[in-house]
Amino acid sequence: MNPVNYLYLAALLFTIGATGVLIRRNAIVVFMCIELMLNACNLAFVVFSRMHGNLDGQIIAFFTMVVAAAEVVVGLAIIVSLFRSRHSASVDDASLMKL
Amino acid sequence: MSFPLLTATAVLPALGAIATAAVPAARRVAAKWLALLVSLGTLALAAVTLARFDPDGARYQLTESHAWIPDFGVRYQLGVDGIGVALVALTALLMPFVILAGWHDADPHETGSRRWRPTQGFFALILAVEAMVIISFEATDVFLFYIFFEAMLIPMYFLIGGFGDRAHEHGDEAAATQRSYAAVKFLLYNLVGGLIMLAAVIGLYVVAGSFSLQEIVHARADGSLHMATSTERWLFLGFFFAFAVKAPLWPLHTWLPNAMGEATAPVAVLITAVVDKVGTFAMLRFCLQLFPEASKWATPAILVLALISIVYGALLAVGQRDIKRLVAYASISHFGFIILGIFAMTTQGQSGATLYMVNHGISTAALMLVAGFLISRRGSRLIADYGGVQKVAPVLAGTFLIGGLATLSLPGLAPFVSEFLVLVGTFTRYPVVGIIATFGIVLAALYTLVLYQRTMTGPVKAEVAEMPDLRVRELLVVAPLIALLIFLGVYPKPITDIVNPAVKQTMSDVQKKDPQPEVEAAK
Amino acid sequence: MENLIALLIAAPLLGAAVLLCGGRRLDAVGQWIGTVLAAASFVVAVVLFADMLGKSPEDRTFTQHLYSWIAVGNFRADVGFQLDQLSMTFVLLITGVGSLIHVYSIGYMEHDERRRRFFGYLNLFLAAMLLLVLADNYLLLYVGWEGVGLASYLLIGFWQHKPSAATAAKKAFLVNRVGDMGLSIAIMLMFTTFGTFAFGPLLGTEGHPGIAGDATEGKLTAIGLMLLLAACGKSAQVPLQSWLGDAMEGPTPVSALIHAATMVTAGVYLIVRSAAVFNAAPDAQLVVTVVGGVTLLFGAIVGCAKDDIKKALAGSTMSQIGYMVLAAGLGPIGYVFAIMHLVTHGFFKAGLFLGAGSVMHGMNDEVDMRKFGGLRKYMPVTFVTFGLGYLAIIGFPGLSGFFSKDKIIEAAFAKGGTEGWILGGVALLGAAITAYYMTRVMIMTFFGEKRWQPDAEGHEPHPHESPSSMTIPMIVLAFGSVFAGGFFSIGDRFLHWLEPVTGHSEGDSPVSALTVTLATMVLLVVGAGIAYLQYGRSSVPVTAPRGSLLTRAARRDLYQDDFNHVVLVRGGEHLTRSLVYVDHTLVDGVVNGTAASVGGLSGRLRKLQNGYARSYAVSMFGGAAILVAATLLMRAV
Amino acid sequence: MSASAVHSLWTTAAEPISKIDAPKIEYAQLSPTLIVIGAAVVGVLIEAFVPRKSRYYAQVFVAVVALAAAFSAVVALAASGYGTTKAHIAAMGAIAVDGPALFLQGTILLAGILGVFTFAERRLDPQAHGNRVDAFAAQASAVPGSDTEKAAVKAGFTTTEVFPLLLFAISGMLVFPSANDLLTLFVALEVFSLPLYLLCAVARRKRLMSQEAAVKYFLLGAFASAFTLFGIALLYGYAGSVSYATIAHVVDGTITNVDPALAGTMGNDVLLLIGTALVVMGLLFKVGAVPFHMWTPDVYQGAPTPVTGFMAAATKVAAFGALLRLLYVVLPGLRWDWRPVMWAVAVVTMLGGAIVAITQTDIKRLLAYSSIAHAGFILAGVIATSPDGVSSVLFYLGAYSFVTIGAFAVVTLVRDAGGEATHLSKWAGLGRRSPLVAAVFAVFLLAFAGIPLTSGFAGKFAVFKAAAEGGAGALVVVGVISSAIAAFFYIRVIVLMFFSEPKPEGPTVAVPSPLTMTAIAAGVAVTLVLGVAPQYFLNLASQAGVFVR
Repeated sequence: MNPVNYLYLAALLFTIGATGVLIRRNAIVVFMCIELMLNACNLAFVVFSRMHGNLDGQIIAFFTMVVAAAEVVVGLAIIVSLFRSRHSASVDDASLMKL
Repeated sequence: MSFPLLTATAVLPALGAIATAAVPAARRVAAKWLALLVSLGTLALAAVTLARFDPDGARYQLTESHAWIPDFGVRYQLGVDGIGVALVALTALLMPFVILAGWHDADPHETGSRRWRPTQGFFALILAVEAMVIISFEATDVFLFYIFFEAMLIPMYFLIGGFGDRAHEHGDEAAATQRSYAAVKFLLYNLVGGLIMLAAVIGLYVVAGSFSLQEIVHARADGSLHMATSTERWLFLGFFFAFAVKAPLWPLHTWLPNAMGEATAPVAVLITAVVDKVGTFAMLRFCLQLFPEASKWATPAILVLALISIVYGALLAVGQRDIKRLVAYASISHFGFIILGIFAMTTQGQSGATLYMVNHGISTAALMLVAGFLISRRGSRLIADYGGVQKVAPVLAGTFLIGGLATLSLPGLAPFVSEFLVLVGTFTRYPVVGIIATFGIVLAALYTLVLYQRTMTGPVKAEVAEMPDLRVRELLVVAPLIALLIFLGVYPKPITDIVNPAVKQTMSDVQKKDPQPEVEAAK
Repeated sequence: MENLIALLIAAPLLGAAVLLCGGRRLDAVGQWIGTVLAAASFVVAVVLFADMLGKSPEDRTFTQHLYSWIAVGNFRADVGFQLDQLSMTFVLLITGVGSLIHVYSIGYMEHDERRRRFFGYLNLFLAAMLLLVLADNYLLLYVGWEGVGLASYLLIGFWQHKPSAATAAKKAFLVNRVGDMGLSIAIMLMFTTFGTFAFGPLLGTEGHPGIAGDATEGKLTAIGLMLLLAACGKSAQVPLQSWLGDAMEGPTPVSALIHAATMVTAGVYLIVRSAAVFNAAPDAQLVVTVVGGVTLLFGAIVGCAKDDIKKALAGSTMSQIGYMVLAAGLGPIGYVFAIMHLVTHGFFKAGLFLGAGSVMHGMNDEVDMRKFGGLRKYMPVTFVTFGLGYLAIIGFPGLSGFFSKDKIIEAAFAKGGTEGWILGGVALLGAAITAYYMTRVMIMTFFGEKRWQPDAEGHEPHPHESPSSMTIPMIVLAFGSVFAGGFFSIGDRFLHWLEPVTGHSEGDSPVSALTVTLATMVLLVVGAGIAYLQYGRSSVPVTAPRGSLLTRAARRDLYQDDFNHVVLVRGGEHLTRSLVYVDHTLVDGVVNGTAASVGGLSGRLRKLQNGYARSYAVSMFGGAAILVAATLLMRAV
Repeated sequence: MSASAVHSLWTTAAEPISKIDAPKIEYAQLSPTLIVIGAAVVGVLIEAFVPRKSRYYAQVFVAVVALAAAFSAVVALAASGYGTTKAHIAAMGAIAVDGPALFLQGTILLAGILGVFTFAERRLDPQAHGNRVDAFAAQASAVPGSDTEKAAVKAGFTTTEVFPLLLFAISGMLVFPSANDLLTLFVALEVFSLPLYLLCAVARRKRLMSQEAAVKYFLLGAFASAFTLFGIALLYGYAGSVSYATIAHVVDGTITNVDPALAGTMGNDVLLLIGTALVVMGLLFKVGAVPFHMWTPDVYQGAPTPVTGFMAAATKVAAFGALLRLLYVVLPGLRWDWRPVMWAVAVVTMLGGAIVAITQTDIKRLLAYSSIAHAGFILAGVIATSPDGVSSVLFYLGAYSFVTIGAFAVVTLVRDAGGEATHLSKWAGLGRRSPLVAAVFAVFLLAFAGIPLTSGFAGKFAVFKAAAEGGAGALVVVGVISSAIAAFFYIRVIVLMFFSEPKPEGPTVAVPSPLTMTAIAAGVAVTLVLGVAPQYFLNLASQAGVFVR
């Protein structure tokens, strides 16, 4: 079948992730949505790598995973500390600073 | 290479400013004297410059030129023509009087921190302004001019906002807010003008590839640099806008009354007698020389605005209740005359305008400083608070009257010569405009005499009954100015001789000739 | 010899400088310095006069060039003097009468602590007035012109603590400024038309006609009218006459010198001096005569109704100058007589004012004639001198006024045509009215029973003759009033003296000189008679009766002042007030408005920053979408 | 797709194994980055092994030495001509060593040094239980207000980890503008972003705000980087490679697309354009351009002020460097597509930043918005697409970063009971209380406002000139208008400091240690020098104005 369809899938996933970021309140979920977007990117890389017939894309995918992992570490740290001090992981509660 | 006289004239006050600012808090009197000496030194240098200047010599003299910012095509390029040198002299001349008049204006009135040194700041700022004004009169590089044209706003801004009349200094919060409003208004107005000019300056560079006034003028003259009509007009407008704000020309004038009203008298003099002159000077030097065609194109509109300024300013002066604001509006009217003279594009008009800048500087200084002395005695700027002063302080009243008569340009006093030249110059080319402008002299008489009558004559008001007459320091300020007014009124030749050649040059730049007398034309 | 001319001006100028800058230490001797310097100037004048008489009529024009004043392009104004017969006449009048009045003032101002300044101003006036008549070009004349204006401003308002005085002074200056506008425009016109405004080239000198005639008549008419406007301002002619009455707020010597003898006649000088221009602009001349005629009657009528002795005299001054202007408007027929009447008027009007001053001096500065009466017993010298002045002004045969005024009336008829008849008639009528109001003044002041009563503080005024320092000048002037006219007219001395400058031509009068004289006599008697019946026979009420409509109008200067007040003053106030409003709300409002709107926009945009991370994300997402769309669009188009 | 093709894919994957040779890395030329990374690692080790008392000193020492060394390395490279003649691609095409890279690295390192100084400042906060403390939480992990925290404070703990974090961030920033392929770009992006997220979270006072700032910054940052990554994917799909050179070649057609089939199926320009847009968006997020700016005010306000200062200066430098390289090296062929878009962005950024700033009441937020406006000005220079444009942007970045660090350093000095007094109302009459500090801050504000004789004016003039010469005259006009608007709020602060009466309960000005003093002094010095005699640095910038590709 035509690999282009995988691209459509990737795009779809990316959009889903983005939408999730926009609509979900819970910081963790938001964060997961971002991870979803990253993975959509990975899919795209792999598909393109497949199309171009070179390995760069696949290698990049690995890099992405590593980066994503790092983000998880940092991100969770921050979110957890916020959760502990506020007893809520809602991104909307964190709105001391505005205007 | 010879001694860089022009640089020295600007650098001396600059250094003086730094030195004055550095004087420790306790020694504020020393700071005053230091400032005074520096200003006198500058005056001496300016005098030398004037002496060295040869009216029949090259157009720009005592020139200096050094590379500064090649990447921007900017050179440190100085040089004075007759107009420039006259105004440099004026600036240097007025400063000692300004400083002397403001001797006590900045004595600290409330306890700030140990390091709070208003007096030092006041005089340092004045000297800084002097330095910047002088260099902008000397700059023959557009960028260099622009730099200081803009930079001088900052010290002025602090002078206006930071130091008010002693009258209001008793913790009067309202006055403080008014003052900072005036200061901000001053700065924003001029900053906007300056920034629009910045766009034009950049545009000029893009078109001309150089900032050197002479280069551009020559290039335009020999046709090697061609400007599209529309481009030239846009650039002209960009420049003119900034100068019109500074000048100030109706309807961009509203900052002046606030600024002059709130500032102390010496600072007000600084604004109207010195800083604003940069605007009119720049019209003459930059607008006309860089964009002759556009200048001619814009002339009708500008003449109308100038006329409005003359009449409108005078009428508003009549309607003022506040002495300083009255003088401010009078100045607006006078700047109308200056601009009229510049854009009448006749020898008489432009020489008259230049002369006008000098004379207006002196006469306003005289009137405003005396007014300042008056205000400092009574602690009010309202005309209504005075009356019968001449009975208790005849000398003060007398000097005030002479200042006023100069303002209404009474023949025999300096301003008459310039005003009449401007009128004649305008009349020869635009009779109707000339006649309308002539109404200005009636209105001038009106606001001056009304002011004098309400403040100085009539029964003595109780509040002024104890008013002391002018002190020695104050006489030292006023007397020389008055002497100068009379001298230049009777014998303006020294200045006209210097100015005329420069004006002839400008006239040839814009390719305009004086109209012939009809009788000869008929022959 | 020529070099003495500058000295004429220098002397009083020095006096002014010394007295005004000298400070209190000169208070004691101030009056002497002033008087001596004025007299010195007079002496110089006499010397020059003698020298001039020694020369033949053709080369009686002295010139002295000091230095080049303003030189820009082809605009050249020099400081130089031209002393010819015309100027000489004025110089003698000014310095002579001036000196006398200095002497008079010594007595009159004796008790004023600001006396030093008063004499300073007087000297300043002399200097300016002399500059006015000696200048050899119009711009320098302008300096003198405004100079006398300044002096008169200072002197009218000399008692500044009186608001009325201050106001009067301001008014005088302002009205004059309007006239000055005319003068400056005239000068500009001359410059654009001829390229010069110096008397020599423009008006020509003996033998060399000037270029004045070369221009189109339209231009010359314009110049003429502008000069007339100037003259109206300075000489208190309709419509700029309103200031003269108020000017009487000044000390009486001032009224005598400035507002009777010299300054107010400057307008006549200007017109006669510019003869070359007017001769070539008949329309302008016509206007001049009309103005003269109107003012003549106007002043006379006003003079009839005033109870303030000085104001009455002021009205008469106005009307007498009306005569001169009228004469000057007649052209070569009238110039000489205008000047002649000017000189004789200088004598008797100055005399009359000094007399009035003397009366006031004796009456605690009372000016209301209704509170005088029967003073002839108390101050005989004043009575006699005043009386002589009176006879002179009404044109009693043989006295100065008789000669000079008759000539003018004749000349008016000689103008010929209907104009001639009208002008002549007006002049005659004027003579009658003059006789009326002067008789009125005379009777109310010196005859009848005494009507004065205690003033506010209850001081009973006890009239007394003034000191000799005051009476002597009055006597001298009286002599002038009596003999000057005869001396001038016998053998047309004055005519021959002035003719080289002004030129002269005999018009063809439809009526003989004799008829005119007789007519004048008759009208004179009628006028005086009516006055006698009104005030001599019946007693004068101390408080003025309501009077007829005309009387009331005349009391209020024929409502001309009220007109000015309503139209100019009130209108001006409204204009300025509304403009102040405009400036604040409109011009400034636009600026503040822009600032405010930017601020408001800021406030609204600020709300977008609501602190919710997700809404930030939305903006990012939207931004990304737009970015992508735009990029694609760029390619599409 | 045919089976053989699939097969070929596998086999080609196998064959080159024998041919793989060890990558050739020019360590010398990468030394600046390597030194900093190394130091960062050392820093981590210090945290692990050095006793708590002496950690602070060790960390500061290491950081300063490393950054200084790295800077001298940069200078050495530049001196030996890597900026101009010897400029080339290093590390197998991953890193470009050329003028812009070195110039920006130098700037970042200097900013880093000053940053370290402000980080290390321990005189401002009152001593806690006899221990000098800095701007960072005693124990970031402890819940605010909890006993743990109190204990930590009592024990005099300090978060010395900030130094290695800072170094990591710097190392990422060093790579970012010199990255020569999209992958390196992305990695560098994350490498300098993640530490910054953490640094934002560790304020000693107002910890809730600090944490909130961190969360916002983190989520939005990650969100943005996801977009970037997707863009990279698309570009890769378009060009079949992530190396700038290759993409550029494909864009201008010297290499035809590797897979015509792909082009056939989806019209590869679409890939290119969307990809470009997304990558650019990621970078615009980092520079804080409208409409990707909304994180800026909150994060600037919440983060510990030293961090804010460093972030505001260095991040902008790095991000603009990357943006320049991307647009000038990769996409010059696409100029006509991205220029109009950038125009729009620049305009809204300049105006938006300036306008919203007017009504701010918190000095840090004010500076945040001003930084947005400045991003707009710099974009004007970017759009010039000419060597002048590059050098003007470089100069502007250099000038701007010092002013920013200096300004925020001053902000740290003005304090009251609750720590830094950042609300504008508290700054009233500062000029009366401590004229010197007020004057210094006024200088910075004037520089921000672009008043002549300050570096701000020189920079502004440079970029506007470049823009005008690049035919963006209209942009210049918008620029001056927004400068005028911006001037208003800078002036407002000056008015507040000098012309309004001091409040009795107003804040005090803490006397800082030489560290902060150095930072401020450096800021002032650079501001004035670049204002009066900018020529030398302009030369530097214009020499450094050429990218290698």
